[in-house]
Amino acid sequence: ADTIKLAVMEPLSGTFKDIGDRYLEGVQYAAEVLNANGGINGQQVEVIPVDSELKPAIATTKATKLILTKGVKYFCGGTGSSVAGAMEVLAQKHSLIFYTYGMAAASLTGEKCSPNFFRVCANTDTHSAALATWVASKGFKKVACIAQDYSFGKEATAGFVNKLKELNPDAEVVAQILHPIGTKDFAPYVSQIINSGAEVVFTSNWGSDLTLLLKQAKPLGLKAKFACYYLNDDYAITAVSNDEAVIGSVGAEVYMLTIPGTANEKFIEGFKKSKGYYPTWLRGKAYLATMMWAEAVKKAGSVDVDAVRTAWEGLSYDGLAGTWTMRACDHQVQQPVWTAEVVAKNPFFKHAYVGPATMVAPEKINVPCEATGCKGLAK
Amino acid sequence: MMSSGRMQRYGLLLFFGFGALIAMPWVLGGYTLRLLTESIIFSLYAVSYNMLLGYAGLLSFGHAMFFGVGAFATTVALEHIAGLPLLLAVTMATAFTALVGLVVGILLLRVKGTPFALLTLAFNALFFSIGIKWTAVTGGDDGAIVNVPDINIGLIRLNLFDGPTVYFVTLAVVGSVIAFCWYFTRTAMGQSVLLIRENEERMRFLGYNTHVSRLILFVFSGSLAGLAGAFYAVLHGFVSLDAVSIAMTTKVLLMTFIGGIGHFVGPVLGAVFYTYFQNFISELTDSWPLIMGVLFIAMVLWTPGGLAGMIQSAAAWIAGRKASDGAPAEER
Amino acid sequence: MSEAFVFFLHGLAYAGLLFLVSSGLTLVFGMMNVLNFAHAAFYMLGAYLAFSIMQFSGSFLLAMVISPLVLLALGAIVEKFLLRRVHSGGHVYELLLTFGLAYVIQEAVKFIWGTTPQAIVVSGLLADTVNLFGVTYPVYRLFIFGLALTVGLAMALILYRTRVGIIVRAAVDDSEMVGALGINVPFFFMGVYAAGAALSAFAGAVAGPLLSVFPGMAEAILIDAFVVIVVGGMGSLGGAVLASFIIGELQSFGVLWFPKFSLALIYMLMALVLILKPEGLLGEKQ
Amino acid sequence: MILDVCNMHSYYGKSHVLQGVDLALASGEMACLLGRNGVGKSTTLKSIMGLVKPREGTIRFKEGDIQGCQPYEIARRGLGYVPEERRIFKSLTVYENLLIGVKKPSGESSGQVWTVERIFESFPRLEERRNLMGGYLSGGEQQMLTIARTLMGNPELILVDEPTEGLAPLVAEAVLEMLATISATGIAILLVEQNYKAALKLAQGFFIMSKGRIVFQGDGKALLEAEEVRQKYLEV
Amino acid sequence: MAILQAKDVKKHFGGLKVLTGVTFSVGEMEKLAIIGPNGAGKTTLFNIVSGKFPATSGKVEFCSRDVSGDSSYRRSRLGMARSFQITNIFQKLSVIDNVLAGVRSRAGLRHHLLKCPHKDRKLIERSEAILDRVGLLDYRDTPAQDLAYGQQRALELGVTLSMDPRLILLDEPTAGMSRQETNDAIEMIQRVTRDIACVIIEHDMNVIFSLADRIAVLHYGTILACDAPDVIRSDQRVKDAYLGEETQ
Ligand SMILES: Nc1ncnc2c1ncn2[C@@H]1O[C@H](COP(=O)(O)OP(=O)(O)OP(=O)(O)O)[C@@H](O)[C@H]1O
Ligand SMILES: Nc1ncnc2c1ncn2[C@@H]1O[C@H](COP(=O)(O)OP(=O)(O)OP(=O)(O)O)[C@@H](O)[C@H]1O
Ligand SMILES: CC(C)C[C@H](N)C(=O)O
Ligand SMILES: [Mg+2]
Ligand SMILES: [Mg+2]
Repeated sequence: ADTIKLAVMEPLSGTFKDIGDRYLEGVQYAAEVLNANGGINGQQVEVIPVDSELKPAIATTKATKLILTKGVKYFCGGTGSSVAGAMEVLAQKHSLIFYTYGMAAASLTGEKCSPNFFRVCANTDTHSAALATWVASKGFKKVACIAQDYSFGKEATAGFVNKLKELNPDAEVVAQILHPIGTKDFAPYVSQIINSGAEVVFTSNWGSDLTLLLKQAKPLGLKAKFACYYLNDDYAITAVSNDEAVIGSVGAEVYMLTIPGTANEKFIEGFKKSKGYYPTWLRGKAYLATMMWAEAVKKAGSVDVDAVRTAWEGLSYDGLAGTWTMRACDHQVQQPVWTAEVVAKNPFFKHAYVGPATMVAPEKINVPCEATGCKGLAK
Repeated sequence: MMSSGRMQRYGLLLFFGFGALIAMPWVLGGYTLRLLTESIIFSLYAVSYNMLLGYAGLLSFGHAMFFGVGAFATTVALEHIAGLPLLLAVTMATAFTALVGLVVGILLLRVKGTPFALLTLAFNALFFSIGIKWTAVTGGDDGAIVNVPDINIGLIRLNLFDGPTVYFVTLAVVGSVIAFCWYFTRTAMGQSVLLIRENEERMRFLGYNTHVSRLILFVFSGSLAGLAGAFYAVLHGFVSLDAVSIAMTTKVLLMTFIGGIGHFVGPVLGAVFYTYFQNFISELTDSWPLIMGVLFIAMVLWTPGGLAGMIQSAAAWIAGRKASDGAPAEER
Repeated sequence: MSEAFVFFLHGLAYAGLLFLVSSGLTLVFGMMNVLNFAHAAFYMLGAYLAFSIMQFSGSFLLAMVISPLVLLALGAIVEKFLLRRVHSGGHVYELLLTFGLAYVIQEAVKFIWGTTPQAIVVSGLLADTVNLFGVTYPVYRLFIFGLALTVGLAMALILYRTRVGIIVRAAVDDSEMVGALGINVPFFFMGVYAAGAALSAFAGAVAGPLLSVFPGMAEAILIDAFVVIVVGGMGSLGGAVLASFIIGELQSFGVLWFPKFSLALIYMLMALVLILKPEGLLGEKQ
Repeated sequence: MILDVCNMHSYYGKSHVLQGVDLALASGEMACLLGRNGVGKSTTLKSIMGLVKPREGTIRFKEGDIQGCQPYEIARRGLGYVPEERRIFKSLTVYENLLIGVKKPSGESSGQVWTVERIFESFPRLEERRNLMGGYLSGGEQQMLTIARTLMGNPELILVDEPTEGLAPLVAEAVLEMLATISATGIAILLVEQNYKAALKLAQGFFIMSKGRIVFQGDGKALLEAEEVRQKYLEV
Repeated sequence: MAILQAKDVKKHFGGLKVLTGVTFSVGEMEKLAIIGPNGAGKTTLFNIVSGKFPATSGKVEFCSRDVSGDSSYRRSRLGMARSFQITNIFQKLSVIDNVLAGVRSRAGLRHHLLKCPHKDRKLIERSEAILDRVGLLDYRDTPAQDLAYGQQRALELGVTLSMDPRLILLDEPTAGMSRQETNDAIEMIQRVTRDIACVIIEHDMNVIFSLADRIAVLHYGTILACDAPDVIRSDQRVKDAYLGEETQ
């Protein structure tokens, strides 16, 4: 039988190559596992890496080529909301499915929701809500927020602030800072946070904006802990290269190495054996999302896009990070988000890394479908 | 002056070239046709860039600001004005870009040479950061979907989602604008620009207001880039900040240069070559920018005339004589 | 009061970094009239080399010295075998060449070191803090400022107290004539370009511990360096000093006073300078 | 002989401009090279200086072969060049233009070393313009500066190309006198001049060029006597 | 009736007072020569008259119209043309294209977006007529940079004439020419300026005395004397300041 082609749209060259590579590795491992077990409905999965260059026009051009020449119907990607936006247009036009395991902008399943688009990861609302839950549970009173000055950063901050107000009305947001993407010197911002007297700092920063913030804050005398979107990442922690600057801070994500359970242990072992490194951060996310997609295809019993869409809607998948359920009304998966503090000693790395993960249940962080702004998915 | 025999040869060439372009949708596959459509759009973009670089001697590192403005203006116009015909939206976007070009030109043309190059780069960065912040227009980092309406000509409705249709519309509109650009280089205005590059002081003493000439050219070139941007938005049905990024400027620079500055057809060749070649090598290796970079450096070092220059000298070699085209516009 | 002082210090440190980064660019532009687009790539290469040397030897001092020396050699090679060949074609070709070079170096760096961000970790005194008029401040930031001061002074001495400066400026006007006066012009140009590359690498090595070392670092700094030389006046050393200071402080106090516009402030400054004095604060009229 | 040129051939692209120039100059001598426009006088000077590379012939300076050397090497051996177009550095001040020229005397120093002070003594006009950009100087001022700049290098032989072109009569006279004074300090000069009458008063040796060859060679007296040669190659 | 009048023109460069008050006038069809030592400010005066840069104070009137504030392109449209001390032509263009640039400016075809000057017979014919006048018609399609120096100077004059001016300003038109070439140049200038006014800067007395109706001597920033050639030749002040004794 024919193979099922799955195109992975990631930046495989350029500055964000590292992120793209990691996502791709996760998807590739998923295909490996699936194929080793006889494929999906007897069909092998063929992963086609596509270098999106993080440019929508390039991504869609290449995708068009795959659609027109190879008949590819399934696409996934995790980096760059703009790529997702462009892919949505394409998905409509050619009737195909695009799922993401990394693009977090809430609007993608909100105002911009589309029948051909599935999000199999947390969005800015749920991700922020998980961190807000942690902050509220620790009883912090003074909270500062710092984020990149673009839609993602703003959405993340708004989500966090709203959830925190709800969970702990006593908590006060003493500083709410937006800084340009690619800021090099965080000193003035750090001083502002220090002046505000915050006990904890929320940040949705990623890339160099995360590492530089953490790295520069400590020597300037900031004692507060950070509650971060992406600190569960060995990549960020090695870039900071200062364990003291990260220990005690917390990260949140839908998959972590430290999620308890034998399923996860087995997965980590298998992955390590196959690839030679751990399925940290992005790899695990992409793996799980792809496994869930495979479940949907299995359930549909065919590779027909409409059948898979219908099968996926409402599907539950119990991977290794809790139960994930695909909500039919907006195609946003309902899943737990895990939080974990960074600790010095861990079984994985010599440097500091996240400790035991705590689950924040889906019910606690979900945004009801009516509140997302999604006007329905009728084709 | 062209001899009539030569005229005829050119005419024949044009005729067959045009015929070939018309036949393309039946020859090429859907994807290659799409690449061709994109090449045509980028040809205009590169031709407009060459107006600045090749003709006026202005090296700009900020051409993407016009390209982006054109693209986003089209998007905004289509989104906010209900029932706006597509070509009207494109025209409005082009006009708007011209306006932006006027303001930017007044500011930037106060300096020349390298400072000008540098400032255009800084302005490009400025436009980009405005783009990030002005989410209402650009959709910020997420980009914006373009609601491309059908074109109504009497009884016929043209749906631009269809590959051949968008190809023909692009060919008709963008192609004729490119043709107009060619004519422009021979008009009084086009020639004045060329002379100003040669010797500006003398031109002033010959009664030319050189500042105005340069400004007109800058605005003209900018609005053409805007038009290219508008079609780019239409073709993709989606615009992101990419359209105003410095990478987009880099792209036009590479295209124009690889094709050959100073030759009218150079940028067109460059745009077509770049589009297909990049498509080809990016499939072979992830380090394709390395190859592009090395190719580019090699071109700068050994064949500064670009592809057009290479073809020209090859033709001259075959003809066994030096090509000597009477038109001053073609020399560098 | 002490708040303003802290922000002033932040501004100084950043100004120091900006100056270090733009010094090589200013040198090459001021002397050779070549806008060196490869500048930021050299900066990045310098940082990566420093990182590797640190890993190998553990000495930051060594990294700060050797990395610029390597780039000195590389700069000389680039000038001698590439840039010189396109010189006769005019500035457009020089710009294009350095531009292509930047592209290639950028890719080569990714090829060699990968794309994972790396950190240069300093220890001892440099990693410490000091008490300055009642404010506890990281030594490293002051160190950067000190280095910038030193580099600035050294450049001023060489350019204004020796004949080097005028020789190279004259060579930009008419290099053949300078040759006829008994000066080995190609050697001078090579030296200037190499020195520019070395300065960039030095900036990269020094920036390493404060910022991280990653493939995007070149792009991130390029525009800043360009804004500095536009505002200061292209090729003017004094202009670069002044512009670095103004921009550094503006960045810092901008965050304090106009948090909404901190990025726009820089561009507004640039636009203002352009309108009032297109040649830059201390630039010479064209 | 301080300078000995033998059978020098130079080309611009395909055009064969110098067709075997022979020319010799004794130490401390001032000689004048005459001829109509375009016969190759400037090209001769440029070829000696290495600015144009002769394809054939030998050029010896102070008994050393300088044929094929780079201009800067030739200059360092003690040759100075004052170009016809003056080639002042426009963006440098007068003072800086002089500094560029500074060079240690080659070989055994003949007499006094030229310093900025000494230059300003000889050219007070330049002192007045000391801090003005070279590009703003009037034609005459530029001419003075270009000679002064060459002197700063303490050359043993100067090649001077039409120094009086564009100068007011009085100044032209002054410049030529200036050259005579310089020559008196023991510096050899090879002067290209249109106005042979003026040159007659100064120079010891004369060469007349035509179509890339030296067609006459002799002292002032011989030139005055060679009526026919003058008629044919110099006068209207 | 004066076509050009300068009234008390002053020019200071920073502290340097180059022109301290220059007043002169040029009549219709008159040939005025300006002489003076190097650095006297002759070229500066030309620059002010032609509008390259403004005077510090004073007034320039052209055709009874105050043009002090006008830029150079406006003045040239009014009929004032200048040549340059250093040859200033379009080196890479053909000889005819050099002249055509001025001819079409005169015809108002400067920024026209539709008309092609290369196709306009009338303009081409007019350009050819000018080339004929300066003796370059045979070199019609030669690139300017391939011309001999003397021919380039002739082309410089041709370009100046292409605007069909009423007044031309010539800055050292014979500098660097041999006696023979100079004589040819004088003859040509005489021919082409027969019915227009002309101001000429020269150091070559031979040229001055063959061309000028009147001579103005510029010295230390003012006009020292302005009179007929014979008067100037015998003026002791002029001899001391400029000519020396060597006048032919
Ligand atoms: N750079 C050049 N390229 C091509 N030909 C040149 C170049 N320079 C000079 N020539 C030609 O070479 C010949 C000799 O020129 P050269 O300048 O040596 O003459 P000259 O005797 O100095 O004349 P003049 O008295 O006008 O200065 C001339 O015919 C001239 O046109
Ligand atoms: N832009 C300027 N800034 C300062 N000084 C200047 C400027 N332009 C000219 N000068 C000075 O003004 C004086 C007059 O210069 P100008 O060129 O008018 O002289 P000129 O009479 O044409 O001399 P020549 O006969 O040598 O060409 C000179 O001393 C010159 O140094
Ligand atoms: C890789 C991620 C950190 C990127 C981020 N989620 C975005 O949407 O752009
Ligand atoms: Mg000569
Ligand atoms: Mg003058």
